[in-house]
Amino acid sequence: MIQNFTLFIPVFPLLAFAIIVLLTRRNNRLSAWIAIVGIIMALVLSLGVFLESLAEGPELAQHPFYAAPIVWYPYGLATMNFGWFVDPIGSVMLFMVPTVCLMIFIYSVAYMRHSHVDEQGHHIQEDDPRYSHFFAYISLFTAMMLLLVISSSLLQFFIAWEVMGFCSYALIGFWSFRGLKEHHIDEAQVGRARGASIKAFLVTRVGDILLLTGMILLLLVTGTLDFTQMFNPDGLNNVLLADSPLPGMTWLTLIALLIFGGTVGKSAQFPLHIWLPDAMEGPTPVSALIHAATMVSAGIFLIIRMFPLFVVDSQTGGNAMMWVAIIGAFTAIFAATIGLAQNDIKRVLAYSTISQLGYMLAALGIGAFVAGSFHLIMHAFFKALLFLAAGAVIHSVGTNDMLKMGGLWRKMPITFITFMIGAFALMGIFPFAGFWSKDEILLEALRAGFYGEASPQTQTIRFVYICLAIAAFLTALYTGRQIFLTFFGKPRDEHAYEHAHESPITMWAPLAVLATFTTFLGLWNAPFIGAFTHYIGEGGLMGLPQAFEHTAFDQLAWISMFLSLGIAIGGLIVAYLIYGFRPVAAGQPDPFARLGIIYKVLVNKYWLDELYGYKINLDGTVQRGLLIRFAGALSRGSYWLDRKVIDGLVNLAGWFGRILARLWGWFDARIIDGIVNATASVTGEIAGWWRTMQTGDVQNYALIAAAGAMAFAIIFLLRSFT
Amino acid sequence: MINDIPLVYYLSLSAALFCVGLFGALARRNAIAVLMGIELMLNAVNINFVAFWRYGSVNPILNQAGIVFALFVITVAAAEAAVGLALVISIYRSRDTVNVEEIDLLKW
Amino acid sequence: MDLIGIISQVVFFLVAALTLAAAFATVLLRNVFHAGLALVGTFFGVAAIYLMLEAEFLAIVQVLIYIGAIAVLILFAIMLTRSLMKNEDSGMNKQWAWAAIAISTLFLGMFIVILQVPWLLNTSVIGTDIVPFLGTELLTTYLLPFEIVSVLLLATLIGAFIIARE
Amino acid sequence: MDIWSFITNPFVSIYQLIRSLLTSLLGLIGLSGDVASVILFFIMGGLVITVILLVAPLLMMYMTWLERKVVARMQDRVGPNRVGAFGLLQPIADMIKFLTKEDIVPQGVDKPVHLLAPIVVVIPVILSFAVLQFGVGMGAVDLNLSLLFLLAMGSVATIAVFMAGFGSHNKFALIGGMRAAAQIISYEIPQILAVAVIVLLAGTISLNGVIEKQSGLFGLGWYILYLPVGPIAFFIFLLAATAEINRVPFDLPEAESELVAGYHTEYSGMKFGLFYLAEFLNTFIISAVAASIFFGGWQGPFVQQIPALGIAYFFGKTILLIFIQLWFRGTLPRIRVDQLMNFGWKRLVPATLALILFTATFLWAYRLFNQFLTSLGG
Repeated sequence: MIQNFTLFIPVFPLLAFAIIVLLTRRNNRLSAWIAIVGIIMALVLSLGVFLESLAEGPELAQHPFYAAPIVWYPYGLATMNFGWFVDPIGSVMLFMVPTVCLMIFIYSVAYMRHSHVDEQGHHIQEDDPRYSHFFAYISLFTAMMLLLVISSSLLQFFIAWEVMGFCSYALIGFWSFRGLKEHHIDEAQVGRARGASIKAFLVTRVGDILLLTGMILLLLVTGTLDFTQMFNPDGLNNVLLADSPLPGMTWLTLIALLIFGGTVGKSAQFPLHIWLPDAMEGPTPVSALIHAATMVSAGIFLIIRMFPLFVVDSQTGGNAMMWVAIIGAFTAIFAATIGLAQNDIKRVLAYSTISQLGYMLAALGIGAFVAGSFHLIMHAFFKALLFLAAGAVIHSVGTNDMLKMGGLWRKMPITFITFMIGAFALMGIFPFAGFWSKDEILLEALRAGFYGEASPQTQTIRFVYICLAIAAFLTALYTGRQIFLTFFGKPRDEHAYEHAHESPITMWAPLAVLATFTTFLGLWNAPFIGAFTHYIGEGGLMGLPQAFEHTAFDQLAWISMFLSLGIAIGGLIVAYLIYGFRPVAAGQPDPFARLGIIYKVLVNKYWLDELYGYKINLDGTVQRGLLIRFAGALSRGSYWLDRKVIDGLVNLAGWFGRILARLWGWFDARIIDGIVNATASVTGEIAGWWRTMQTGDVQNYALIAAAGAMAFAIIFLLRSFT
Repeated sequence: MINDIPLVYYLSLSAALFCVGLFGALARRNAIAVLMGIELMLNAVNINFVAFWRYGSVNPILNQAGIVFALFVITVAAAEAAVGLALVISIYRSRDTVNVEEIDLLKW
Repeated sequence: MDLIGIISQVVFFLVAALTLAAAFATVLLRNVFHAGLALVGTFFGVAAIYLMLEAEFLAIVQVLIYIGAIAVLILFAIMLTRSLMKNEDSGMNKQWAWAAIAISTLFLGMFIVILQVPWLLNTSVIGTDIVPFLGTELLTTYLLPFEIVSVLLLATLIGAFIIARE
Repeated sequence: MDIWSFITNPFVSIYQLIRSLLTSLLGLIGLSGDVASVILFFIMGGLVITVILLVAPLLMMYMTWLERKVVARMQDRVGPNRVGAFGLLQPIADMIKFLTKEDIVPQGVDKPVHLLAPIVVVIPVILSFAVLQFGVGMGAVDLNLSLLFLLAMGSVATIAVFMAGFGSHNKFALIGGMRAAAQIISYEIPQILAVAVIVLLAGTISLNGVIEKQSGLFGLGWYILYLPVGPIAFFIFLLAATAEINRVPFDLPEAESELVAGYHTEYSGMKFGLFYLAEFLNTFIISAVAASIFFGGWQGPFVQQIPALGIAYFFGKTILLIFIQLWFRGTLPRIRVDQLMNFGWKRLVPATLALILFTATFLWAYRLFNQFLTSLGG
């Protein structure tokens, strides 16, 4: 029966947001507590729903917890309703999102206290000046993510999606306030934060407009946005198969691609990935919350939610899924290459996030629904762990630059161990979470591309597999580089090293919890257990009754497992050879730089920012990309044309009109007015004569009225007598 | 009783009363007398309402619209008398007359 | 026609004649105070007509409000404007003859209409106390007019007070 | 018709006896049907009217005696004691005096109005007697609107006061008449509203209905005992009614010290006697009405068994209330005109309105509560 309270899950964080903003803004501790209590209550309720749906088992996929009791507004014959829709993957999201969020909230309590040295040389712990705001924002953010997970219709989904977009904007630019100068955040950082938040907002907007277009088309074609009505294979999908205005494309393909456009923006896929690395300007918990665990997951979750559309599309000859796979695979390898050349500890993680999201999309694109979903969940845990651990490092060292770190494992062992667990999971080392999920994706691609029946998609899937394999190697490589640069070798910046210390318990306890999850949760879908596959895959999806195939634990699985483990360890060994065997000394350039032009390309991220985005420089200035500058020039040209040529024509017309009006004015004053005045004076004469009728005597008027009645009486009499 | 007196009697009486009242309203010189004529007219109308209620409605018990109307007319007549007489007294105080023919400020 | 019928008709004609006579007196009497008293007589006659129409409640309300309140008000006003009444030469204004002509034609027209229209009649016996039904109807079907009339009365009270205050 | 009912309910029994006698008599001379019933109606009606016309002056005469005696006692005097025992024949002597006095019509009066006024003042009073319930089944007419009728008759008296005041062409009379009119109109409102409270409680406008509703508590379920509404309504009714009939302390229209005798200054002889009659009968009527609607009228213990007791109860209560009014007269000073108007419009009217609101709300809540209890039970 807990499912009937599903709609209350987002209410608690939302309430926390409202209370903090309206009432307790001035009390930092209380605000933090309210936010944490809100997320705990949401977590309890979510876990109830999760357990209840676990009890339902795979049947839940065809008969999800669904109700849309709140009528928002009617349109046509239908109504737009608010409600909930919980199917197996949704319930797992309900488990993942509040758990990770709770960890991040607890972590933030200490993280948002900055330590700095004042003039007297004392270490001072001080709350961030907008400490309460921070908790309000992340509460709203969490509420919206939960609302998105339980949405019963695409419109509700979109509302939550957009509010999340706003929250990410507010949180990325959290430090973009002038007043923060006295709190030892330099001007460059303020400028960078401001630029990054605007950039994130604008770039994701591109994807959101595509999604909105897709939604509108979907509503136009099918007449509904409600998931239960949409995933009715007999009715709506047939409508969707009609030809769209674009040649050679059905409505289904068009809409699926537009929706995928929303995912590209939100989940930072090529070519709209450019916002995510810059978004690292926000506080680290924000990075963990938004850019690893939840918001970018929302993009993947959108594809998962709309997956029936994609599958039906691919079954009827459309190629939307192929594009998903290609974009995903390309992004996976592309982001991984950039990640190799980054020196900012958080940016490396950001590119790894992009790369891993590409993994998920590639998996979904080749039809490996369960593997993709599983990787989504696992990735959320270990990427949150990595971000939080990196945040702990930054918090204690006071810089983001890996080249200024080194040998930190002695100073902060707990952080080191948890970071290692996360890194191993990311690389895909046995037995951590990432190993199981990544291996499964590779296995599915391998099986479908090289051992399955030949199909039009086979070439694509082979390309995907090769990309993903290379990306796996690169992932191990840059993660290894990160570990060696950060934790091993000799300290390259003695001052920072001296300053470094282990984090307080409120910061490392969440790390420990997440590390535990990262270590053991992968077993959930280990090939010899397969509980996750059973729960998610066996029931299929609503509207797609056929089960997703259970990956057989056969010879090929062993081969793939060793292959992927080999690739990962290979990448790690290469990283050791470059960075671990002979540690980088202070002031020495990155050995990778010897590759010359390739390194330059990677450091500059293929100059994509300069091409069509915004480049945010270290000093906080923002540099517009080529395409944008071109567009600016174009609009300036149009402006000139408008002012000089068109306005000139208009002015000419106006001058001509003025001359004409003067003529008319004379005509009006002399002739027309003359006629009017003549009429008026004649009327005045007549009226002066007639006005004697106005006796001012009420009874006289009444008598005339009575005479009128009398006249009627006479008419009536005459009529009745004749 | 009802059987023995036709509706036409009441209607004729009402018409006569109305005309007498109208004459009073049109021909009297005293403003108060004019008001009295108006009251007569209202009474005539009320007789019509009640007569039609009694003779005209299918179920005089459940459908008492005629009586209700007459009640409202009486109420409005009371209001009208109060305001009208207040006006007359006010005019009398300011102009020292209640002769309608002398109250003609609206004259051309 | 039976005895009760004859008596009813006689009573009706008596009441009607008295009512009309009082009405004429109201309109024609030169002394306004006498006219006012004749008006009271007319009101009584109308109340009797209501009784004959089996509208007892209305008859009593007629007495209570028309005689007890409106007629008293009129007499009051006559008293307050008394001094000029004494040397009034004629009660009628200049247009009285025209009015008489118009009105008699009007009456003739109405009378012919009354006689010509084939009225649908329902002379069923009521035989029950209708006041409870009236009360129910006033506060259900006619609730809105009832409230509006109440507001009207309040407005009148205030308005009359303000007009006559100086 | 047995002897027991004849003893316990004598007047009604006599009425029925006469009626049946007449019916059989008419049957004997061969009349039947409509003609017989019409004749019977007229004869019985005439009989009842005669009785009322006889009873009313008698009541008035002995009320004058009572007043003189009571006020004399209050003023430490003896009162009439020469004509008959305790002066009991004094009223008869007074009546003879009135009847034999010269009928003066002063010069310059508006003659028809002057002559009609005393008649008009008496008619509504006598009419009011028609609906009073003197005992069990002892009312001339059991009108279903009798309370309203009584109020309407009370308001007609104003016209007569006007006629008297205006027809006399006398300044005192005119001022008295205007005062009376203003006073009656003002105090009519709280009076009607106070009665409306009882109508709300009883759910009927019939006087007999109101009396029968008070049969609870062994014949003592009087509305005055309905706390707190009953006593307040009674108090307001008594004040307003006293003002309505121009009695002390509200006797401004005939204030001897200011206006000689108010609107009946110019009257003498039997015409004055009629004004006097109307005033005393009005006192009786409002006392009777108050007794009926607040003190249960003829209700009392054992009335069901012995209906004749009802008459005693009714007159007992009425005379008690009359005594209260005489007590007012003996003890209270007259109030000023502005005080009178202020008190009426600014105190009594709002108070009664509030009372009605309270009563209606309470009844509504009570009904809801009853429904709630019923729904619990069923």
